[in-house]
Amino acid sequence: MNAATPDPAPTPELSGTPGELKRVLEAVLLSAKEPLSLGELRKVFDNRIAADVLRVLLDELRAEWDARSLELLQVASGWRFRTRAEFMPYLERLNPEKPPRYSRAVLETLAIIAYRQPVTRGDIEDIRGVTVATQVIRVLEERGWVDVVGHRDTPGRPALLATTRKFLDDLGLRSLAELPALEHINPTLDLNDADK
Amino acid sequence: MNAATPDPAPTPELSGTPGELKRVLEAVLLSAKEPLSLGELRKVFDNRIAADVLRVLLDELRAEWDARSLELLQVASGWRFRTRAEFMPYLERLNPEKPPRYSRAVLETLAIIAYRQPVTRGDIEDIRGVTVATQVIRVLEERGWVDVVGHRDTPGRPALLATTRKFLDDLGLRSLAELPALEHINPTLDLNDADK
Amino acid sequence: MSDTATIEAEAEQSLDPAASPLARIYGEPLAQLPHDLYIPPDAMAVMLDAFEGPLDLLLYLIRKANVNVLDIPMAPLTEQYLVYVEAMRSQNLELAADYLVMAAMLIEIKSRMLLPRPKVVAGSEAEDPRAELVRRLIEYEQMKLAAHGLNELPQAERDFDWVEAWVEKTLLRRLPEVNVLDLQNAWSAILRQARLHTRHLVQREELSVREHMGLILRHLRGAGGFVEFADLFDPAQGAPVLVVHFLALLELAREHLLEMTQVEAFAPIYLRLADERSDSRSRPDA
Repeated sequence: MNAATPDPAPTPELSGTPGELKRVLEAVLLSAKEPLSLGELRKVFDNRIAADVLRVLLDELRAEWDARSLELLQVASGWRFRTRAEFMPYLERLNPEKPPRYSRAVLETLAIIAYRQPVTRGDIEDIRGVTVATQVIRVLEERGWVDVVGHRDTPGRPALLATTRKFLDDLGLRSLAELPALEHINPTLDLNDADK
Repeated sequence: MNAATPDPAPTPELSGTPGELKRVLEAVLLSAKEPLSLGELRKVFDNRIAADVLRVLLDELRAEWDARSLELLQVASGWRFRTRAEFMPYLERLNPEKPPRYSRAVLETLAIIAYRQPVTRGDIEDIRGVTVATQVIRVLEERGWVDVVGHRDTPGRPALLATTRKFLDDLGLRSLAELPALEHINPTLDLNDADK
Repeated sequence: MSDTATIEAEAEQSLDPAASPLARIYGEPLAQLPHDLYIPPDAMAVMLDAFEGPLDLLLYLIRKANVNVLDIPMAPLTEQYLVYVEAMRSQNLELAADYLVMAAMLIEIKSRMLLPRPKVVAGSEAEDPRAELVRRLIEYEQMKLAAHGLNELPQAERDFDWVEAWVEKTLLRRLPEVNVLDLQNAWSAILRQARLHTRHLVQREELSVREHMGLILRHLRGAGGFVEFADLFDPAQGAPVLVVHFLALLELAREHLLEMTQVEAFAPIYLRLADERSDSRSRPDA
């Protein structure tokens, strides 16, 4: 004999079928502003779904989207949907201003920070053999890819720079270990080319 | 590792099948931060798709998402995907906000109806010593916690209010007998019971 | 192949841009660099952009000459390097500073190599004056390639966008939560208030009677406001419940909320909602 009022927030069904659980995961992942960690996703289900079950569901959800416009990606801070690269040209027509393309100075600085972190500006200058303009580091900091993680205990206490979680996320990486392997520089340069 | 895409903008295929065009629309709409007007969506295809064709594709896309986690919505400024209301409680768990509180008037009215039911509004006013606003009772009725179970045969035939089964369910009670006994609140009011 | 003649011959060969596979290492601008020792002023802007510093320039020269980085011919390298630096210096003194430091380093290495090697302790190797330079060149080249590799990775906003569907907060109607404690507190507030106005006597009543009063009223309403007495009772509920139910019935009658009628002794007793009387026309005859 309950009063018939529209129930605005039904208690979510947690004994749902895998299909229902995946719809919930999909809804949450498609709406999130940030990648969601496994822990956060468990919170969505009141921690009543085990992490390994969730991982299986996520893998299945990823497979469901295989042939579609988005892909479910696992990055450093968790899971998030992104558009596939092939759709970028269409998206760019809506936002004609080109995304930042970084200069070699910025890219080399980023590479040194990524592969040799934590480093000081002096370390970067030693490796590159040139002064590093403040602007170069500021570009990386403003993008949220690099930040100061401490100070080296030497005169001047220079700031130690390292890459952030957002850097990994934005490059679609789960950890620094997934960075492209450093090339082994063969001291005898390009002998093959020379033979030609 | 993902393949690099050095070629940033291959000319998109515009003689695509309706299915391909819908995938593009989907990708664009899902990553857009704002609703996209028909004009903007045409720009995505270099204005080479007629507005009415686009409208048909959008309707089809909306139908494809009918049973899914998001809904494609046409709002004043255009089209956009929105998370379905039924998934909101899950999202809410990620960023829980402080739940709102009922006013003292609502809580006291509810307490009187619960402990003294069935009661008329006049009874409630007698007990609280103040007028009870219609709004207060309506809040409880809309919540489905209180309803009219009859009318007292006195002048004006005032409605008799009682709590509903939903009220018991929502408070996790099996029956009204499980409400805290009043003597626990103020033992001096009923010494006999308190002695028990 | 590391003698002076070779490095210069290689440099000459690379005059022809089409024949030089090395040009692609540095991307487009370098293909247009003049390869003779005279660098026209307007080419300087291109060159300044082309090199990321003295190590980059050195790497270019070494690669162009196709020599082993471990066996750098210091004399021709230094000479070529200085030509470039001289050209740059005429354009941009400030930038040349880093290059001048490197020039000094090269000259120092070159001169050390001309000197007789100092006697070394048996068993340990003599330090090649070029060792530090080689180490830096290798490390720099490694980072240069790493930068290229990073740039090839798909990048948010450049190669893909994150998906973020619109979440309309207002779709979620948040309702206040109430628990038993809230009711208890509200009730004790009422009691405190009531004691201030002693006119109102608030006392404990048997809850279950009150509950059953509601149940009976609901039952009657559901049945159209009119039921037979016996229908109200379900013996399966047990004696205590039946007693409470009966008490509730009496209480309802006492409060004139319902009427009981019986035509004669032992005839069925009927219960009627008191407030249904005025609507009796609309009720089907019982």
